[in-house]
Amino acid sequence: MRRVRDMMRSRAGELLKDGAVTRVLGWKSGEFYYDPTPSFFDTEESLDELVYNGFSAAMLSKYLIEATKKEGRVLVFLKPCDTYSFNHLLKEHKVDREKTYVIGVGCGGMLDIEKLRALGVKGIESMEELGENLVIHTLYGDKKFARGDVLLEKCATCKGLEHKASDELAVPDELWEWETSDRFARVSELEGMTSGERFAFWRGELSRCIRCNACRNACPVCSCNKCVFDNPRSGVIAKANADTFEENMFHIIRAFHVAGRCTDCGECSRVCPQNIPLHLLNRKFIKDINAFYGEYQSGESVDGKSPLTEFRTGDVEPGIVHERGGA
Amino acid sequence: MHADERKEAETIIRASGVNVRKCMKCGKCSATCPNFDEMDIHPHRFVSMVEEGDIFALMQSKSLWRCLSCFACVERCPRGVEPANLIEAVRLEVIRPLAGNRLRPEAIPALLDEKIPQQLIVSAFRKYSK
Amino acid sequence: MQKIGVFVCWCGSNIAATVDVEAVAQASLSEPGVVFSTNYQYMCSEGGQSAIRNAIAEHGLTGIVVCACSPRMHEATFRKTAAVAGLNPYMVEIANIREQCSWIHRDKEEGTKKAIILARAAVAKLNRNVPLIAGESQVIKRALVIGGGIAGIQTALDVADAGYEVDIVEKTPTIGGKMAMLDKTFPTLDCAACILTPKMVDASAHEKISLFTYSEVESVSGFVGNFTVNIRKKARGVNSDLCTGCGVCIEKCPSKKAKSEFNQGLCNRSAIYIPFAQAIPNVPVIDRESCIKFQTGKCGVCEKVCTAKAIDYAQEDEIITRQYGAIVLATGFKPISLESYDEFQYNQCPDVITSLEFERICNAAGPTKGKVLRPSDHEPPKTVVFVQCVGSRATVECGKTYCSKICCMYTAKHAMLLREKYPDTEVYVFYIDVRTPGKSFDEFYRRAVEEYGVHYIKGMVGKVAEEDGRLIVQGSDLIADKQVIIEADMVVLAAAIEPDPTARSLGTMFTASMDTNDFFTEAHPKLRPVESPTAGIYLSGLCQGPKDIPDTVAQAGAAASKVIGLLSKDKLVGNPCVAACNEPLCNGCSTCELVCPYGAITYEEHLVVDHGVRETRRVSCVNEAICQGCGACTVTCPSGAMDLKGFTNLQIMAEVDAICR
Amino acid sequence: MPINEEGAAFKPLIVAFCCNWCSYAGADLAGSSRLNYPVNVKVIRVPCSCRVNPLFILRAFQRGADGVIMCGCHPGDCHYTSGNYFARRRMALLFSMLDYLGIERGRTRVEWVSAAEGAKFANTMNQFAETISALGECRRLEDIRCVESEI
Amino acid sequence: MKFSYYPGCTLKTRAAELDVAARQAAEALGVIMEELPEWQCCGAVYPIARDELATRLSAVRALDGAKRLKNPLLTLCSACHHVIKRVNNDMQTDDDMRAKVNSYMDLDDPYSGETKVVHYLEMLRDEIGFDKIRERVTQPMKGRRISAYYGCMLLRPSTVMRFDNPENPSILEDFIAALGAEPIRYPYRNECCGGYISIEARDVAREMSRKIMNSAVKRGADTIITACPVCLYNLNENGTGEVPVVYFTELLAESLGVKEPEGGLVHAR
Repeated sequence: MRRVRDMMRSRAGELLKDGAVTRVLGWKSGEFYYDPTPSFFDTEESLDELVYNGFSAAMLSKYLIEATKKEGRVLVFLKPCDTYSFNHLLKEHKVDREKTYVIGVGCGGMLDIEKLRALGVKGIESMEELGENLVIHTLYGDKKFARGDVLLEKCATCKGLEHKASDELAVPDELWEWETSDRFARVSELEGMTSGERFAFWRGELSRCIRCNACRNACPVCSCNKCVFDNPRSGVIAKANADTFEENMFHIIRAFHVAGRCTDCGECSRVCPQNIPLHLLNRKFIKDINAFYGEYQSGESVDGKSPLTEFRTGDVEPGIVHERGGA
Repeated sequence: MHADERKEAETIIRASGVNVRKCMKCGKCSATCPNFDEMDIHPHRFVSMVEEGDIFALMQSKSLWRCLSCFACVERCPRGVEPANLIEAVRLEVIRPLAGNRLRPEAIPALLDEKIPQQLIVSAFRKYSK
Repeated sequence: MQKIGVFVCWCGSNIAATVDVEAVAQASLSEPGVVFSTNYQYMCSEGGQSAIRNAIAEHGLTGIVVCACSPRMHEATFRKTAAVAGLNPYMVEIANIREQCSWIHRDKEEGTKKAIILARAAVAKLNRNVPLIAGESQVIKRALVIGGGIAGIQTALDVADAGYEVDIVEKTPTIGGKMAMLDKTFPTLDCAACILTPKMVDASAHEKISLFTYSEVESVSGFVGNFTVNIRKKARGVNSDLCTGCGVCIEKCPSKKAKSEFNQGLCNRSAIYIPFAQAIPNVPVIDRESCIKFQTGKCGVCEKVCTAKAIDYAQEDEIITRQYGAIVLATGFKPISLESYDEFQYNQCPDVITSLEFERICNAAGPTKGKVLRPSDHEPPKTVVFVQCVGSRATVECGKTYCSKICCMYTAKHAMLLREKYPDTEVYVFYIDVRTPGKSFDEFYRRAVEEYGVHYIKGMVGKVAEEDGRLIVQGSDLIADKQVIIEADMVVLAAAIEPDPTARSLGTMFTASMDTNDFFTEAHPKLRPVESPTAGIYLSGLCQGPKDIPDTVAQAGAAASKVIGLLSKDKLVGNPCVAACNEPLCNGCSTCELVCPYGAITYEEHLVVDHGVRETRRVSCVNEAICQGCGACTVTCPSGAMDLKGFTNLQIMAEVDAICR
Repeated sequence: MPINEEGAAFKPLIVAFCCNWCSYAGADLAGSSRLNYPVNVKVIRVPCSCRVNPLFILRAFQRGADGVIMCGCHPGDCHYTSGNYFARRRMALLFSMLDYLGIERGRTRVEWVSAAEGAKFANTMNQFAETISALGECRRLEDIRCVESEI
Repeated sequence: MKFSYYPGCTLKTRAAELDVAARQAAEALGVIMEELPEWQCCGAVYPIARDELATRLSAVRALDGAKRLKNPLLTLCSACHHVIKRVNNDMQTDDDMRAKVNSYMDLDDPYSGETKVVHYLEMLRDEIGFDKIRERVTQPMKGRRISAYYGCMLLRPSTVMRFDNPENPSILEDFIAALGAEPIRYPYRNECCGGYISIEARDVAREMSRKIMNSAVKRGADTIITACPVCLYNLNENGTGEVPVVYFTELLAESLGVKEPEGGLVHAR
C-alpha cells in the first residue's frame, strides 16, 4: 500500500505541476490513525500529507459532485469499488467527466477497525502492511494479524479488483489479492428464516437507528439535491427520530430509492454508528434483480438502462414472491 | 372412449412430447411422407386420431411398421407438431408388452444376408421389439 | 383553505336504496374544507346541475365533490357544469358510490359507512388539488405521408382535397407501390394500372401535394401538431427540373444487366432507369451499383446523349427540413423471403415462382408481355400448381404466425385468369382453408371452381422435385386421404407477406409501437384502428396488418379523416393532468426520460434558484403537449421532483389516509 | 373467521389501486353486474399502474391497511403501452422486500384486470379478502402514533 | 487438432472401409482421431420417446467420456451422429431428462451437454476447410461426375442437427468439388431410401432406392457417395446397380493419395 501511496504522491505532484489538474482529491490523516479523511490538495507541497493505507476506506467519488461544479479539473483517486460509484454518478449526470482525472489505485482490502478493536487493538500509532500480513504498532506494543481476518465486510465480499473507469492506474504488481466470499450468503440466510424471525431481526436492527443520516450522506447514489425526507411536499418528511418511522419506513424507502442503482459499495453499513447491516437491504434488491431480470451490476458501465427503467414483456409476475420457496 | 384407451392416449401424448392441438390439419406431413402408399393410416391422421383418443385402431395399424423414421414430416410441419414422434410412441405402446414384439430373435437368421450392416439389425431390434 | 361543496346523488333508488344519502351529506360537512353539502335525486339531471351551479355561486366554492356514479360516466358532465359556473373544471372530484358501493353491497348501514369514507377520500384529494389549466399548442397545417403506395396516395389525396398541404415521402424512385405491380384486381378483375395510375397522376398534379420520391425520413422531433422532420432526398444523378423524360439515356445505357426490381428480377434493366412506363415522376434514376461511370469512371454515355443536360453525376443527397402537424405511416409490405422453403425448390428451379412474380408474368407490360411463359424455357405451361399458405400460419421459426389474408383471393384470381387465357391449361390449387370474407369474394372463388374448372385440392404440398424438365409436385389430398403427385410445368407459391423492413426503424423514430410481427399497433384494436398510440401518428394500409386493396383504401380514407380532424383545429388543448418537474428538486439524472413511453421528457440547462443558491443545472422538462399523464416518471424519480398534476403524491396519499383513517 | 377483541368478526381493510383504463372500469363492471365483494375493499383510481409509488403502499400499511392490491391492464394492453411493465418490476421487488422484512406474505398482490373482467375483479377481491382475513390484522408496519400529518 | 473418435458398431465390421479410409485421410490432414476408450454401441436409432431412458445411456457415456478427455466427439456413421447429437441436445435442453439420466449414471460430475459433437464432414468443412483440402489433393478426380446421397440422419430434424440446409444441402457437393470432381445435384438426395425397411419389405426399399439412383444417374452421375452404412447397403443391394455407391471417405483417402484403389474404385464387397 505504501508503494501505491508513493505512486499517488508523485503522479499527483506532476499533474499539479504541469497544470493538468487544479486540485487533488485524496485522503489525509484524521484525528486517529485509523480514520484517514477525504481531503483536497491544491499544492505540490501539501501532498506530503496525502495518506493511503488500509484505513482509507472512505470513498471519494461522491465528493466530485460539488468539486466538479468549480472551475478546473480534479484529480481523484478511485479504488476499484469506487469506480462503480463514479460510473453511476456519470450516468446520472452528477459529475462532469471532462472535469475529472481518474487515477485508479490498487487496493489490498480495507480494514475493519471494529474487528481490530474486538481483537484487543487500541492506541494505534502506525502500521506495516506486508501483503497478507499486517503488523500494527500500538502504544501497547506490536500486534500481528492475517489481513484476511480483519477486512471490512464490504471487502471480504469484494466485487473484484478491476477498475471500471480510469485515466491511468497506480497498481503495483505485487499487490495482495484475497479470496472473497459469497456476498449474498447472509441474505440467503435471512430468506431461510420464518417471516416472524425476519421481522424480529429487522425490528432489532432498525430500532437502533438514530437518524443521523450518515448512511444517506455516504451513499454515492443518494445524491439528490434535496432528499425526499427533507421535503415537506413529499409526504414522507421526517427529519428527526420522532416515532417508529425508522423501523418501518425510512430504510425501506431509502433502499427502494436506490434499488437498481445501488452499486453495492457497502458505505452505508460501514459508516453506520449503530452498526446496522443496511447493505443487507440493498443486496436483497440486487439478489432479486439478478434472479428476476438477469445479472446486473450498477456502475459497471456508464451506458445502458438500469433494471427498473426497462422491462421485458415476459418478466416474472410479482406473485412469484409469494409462490417461490422459503418461509 | 374406453378408459384404457384414454390412458393409452395420455401415455402417448406424454411419451411423444407432441402437442396435437397445434395441428392445423394442412396435411403437409402426409404430403411429404416417402412411404405414404404403404400405410393404412397416414401421418396426419395419427395426429387427429391421438387428439380424439382413437388409439386402439392406431395400435393395429400397419403404418407402425412402415414409418421409416426419416423425420421428413417433422422437418416440414409448419407448426412443429412432429407426427413421427406420435407414431413412435404408439409403436412403443404395442411392443412394450412383450407379446407385442414384432421381431423375434429366432426369425433373424432368415432375414440376413452377408452384407447387411450391424446397425440395421440393431435398429430393427430397437424398432420392432423390446 | 378550500371551500368545498359535497353533492350526494340518489340516482333514484340505485344509490338511495343501499346508502343513506342524507347521512353521507351530513357526515361530509365535518370534513376539513367542506362548507356545503346536499343531496338530490338525479345530480346529472338539469335540476341537479343547476343546484350545483347555484351552490358554487352562492357559497363561493373552490371545488366540488359529487358522490354519484362512476367518474367514467359523468365526470365530464360535472366538469362542464363547474366550468359554466366559473369553477376550474379540474376542481371536481367524483366519489363513486354507485358502481363501487351501492350496487355491490346490500346492507344499508355498511353501504352508508363506505359511502361516507369514499366521500371523505374525494374531499381529501380535492383539498390538495389546485386549479389546472390545459396547455395549448399550435397546429401546423401540413401532413406527412410516409409511403407512396395506394394507401399513402389515397390518404394524401383525401387530406389534400380537404384543403391541407401533404407531402409524400417514398423511398423508391416512383410512387405506386406494390399495387402498380399487379395485373388485375379481385373480385372485379379490373386492371390495377387502370385504377391506380389516374390516382398517381392526381397525386402528382394536386397543388396541395408535394412528392418526395427516392427519399427517406432521416429523423423527427416534436409532437402532435408540431413535428419537425428531416427528409433525405437521395441523389438520383438526374436533375428532375431539367429532365424531359424522353428516355434516350435509358435506351443508350450500355449497362443492362441489373435485375429489374419492378419485374421481380424476371428481366433486366439498364443502370439508368425508370421503374415502369407510368412511373411518377417520369424521371430516371442512376443505380450507382451497376453504372459503369460510377464503378469505373469511364462511360458517361447518358450525359452525352441527354439533350436537356439533366444528367448530373455530382449530385449529392440533400436534407430537407419540413414541419408537419400530423404524420401518416403507410409503409406497406413485402413478400417474405423463401430461403427457408427449399422443399419447394424456389431457389433451385426457375419455374417455381412467387405469386407476385406471377402477377408480372401475367401483366401485358411485364417481362413476357402478358403471355404466361415458363421463366426457364419460355414455353407456355400446360399444368400449373398453386400452393397456398407458404410461410403463413406457421409457428416454426421461418414462417409467420398470422394469415396473410390476401392469398386465397389472388390465387383464385390467378387460377381464373390462366384458365380464361389458356383453357387447355390444367390448374391445381393446394389449400388448407379457402378464406373469403369480403363482398363478392366467395362468389368469386366459387366461379374459379365452378365456371373455370380450377382443381382445388385440400392439402399441402410436401415436396417439389424437378425431373426431366418437369416439376413433380407431391402433395396431400386430405379429402381423398391420398398422396397426389402432379407433374407440373410451373409452381406458384403464395408467399406470406410481412411489413416492409423500413417500418421498424420508423417505428422507433416515431415511438409508434409495433407488435411481435412488426406491424404497427393501433391505439385501440376496435375503436381507434387508424391511430397509433402516439398522438399525431396515424396508420394507413398494410403496415398495420394484412389487408386487401378495398380495405387498404378504406383505412387510408379513415386515416385521412383523422388527419383532417386534427389539422382543422387551430390549437390543440392538452390534458392538464400531465407530469410536471419541480426544478429545484430535480437531479437531472435522466431516469424519468428512460421510462417515458412518449419521449415527452427532455433535458435543459436552467438557472435554478434554490435556497439562495443560484446555479445552472441540468433539469428535466416535460412537454405538456406530448405527455399523456401515465405517471411512470413520477415513481421512477428518486428525488420526487416529478409529480403528476391532478394525481399528485400528496393527493393520492391523502386518499390513502382518508380511507385508512 | 378470526374474531377480534371486541368480539366482532374481523373485516380486513383493503386498499385497491386501480388503473383508470382497465381495472377501474373492471370494478365498475363488477358493480353494474351487481357482483358482491367485501365492503372494506376501497378503490383508489390512478391513471396507470405505473403511477403507484411503492410509497403509497407503505403508507397504506402504515395507516392501518391489512392488505394492498394493485390492479392494472393486462401486460401488453396498457393504455400507455408500457406502464404496467414498469409497475410489474417495481411491485415484484417491493413485495419481495416486504417479505424479507417479515411482513407476512399474501398481504400484497398484483392482479391484471381488464375492463371486461368484472367477474374477475369481484372474485379477486373476495379471494384476497379471505387471504387477509386468515392473516388477521396487520400490525407490523402500522404506525400507531400516526395521526393526520402536518402536510 | 484432436478429437475423441466414436466409430460405432458397423464401422468396426461391415463398414471397415469407411473407418479405415477416414483414419488414413485424417492422418494425412494432420487431424488426430483418438478412439474413445470403452465405447458402446449407440443403439442405432434415436429413442424419440421421452420416457425412454436406458436407451439414451450409451450415448451419454460416450459424450461424458469425451468431456472428461476435454475433446470434441467426432462421429462418422450417420446413425451414430444422429443419435449422439440428439441425445446431447436432450441433455442440454430437457431438464427432466438431464436430471433422470444423471441420477441414473451417478457421475461425479453430472453431464449436461458440454461435449461438442462433430461429424467428420463438419470437421472437414469447419476445422480444416474445403479450400485446404483442395490444396492437399494429389490425385484430383478430374472429369468425374459424382452425386451425393445425404439420406435422413445427418439433416433432420434441422433444429437439432444444425448440419446443413435440410432441403438443399451442399456440404457433400462442396466436398466433391474440393476433390476435383463435378458434383451432380438431384432433387432426391435428401429423401429417405427406405433402408430401415429393407429387412421387412425389401420391395418397398427397392422402389425407393431406385427412384433416388435413377434421378442421379439421369443427370449423369458416375458414382454416388454417402456417409451412412445403411444407405450404402440399401442403394447397393436394392438399387439399380448402374453406378457404384461408396463412402465419401474412400474418395477422400484416394484423392489424398493415401490409399491405393483396390480393383478400381469399388473394391470387392
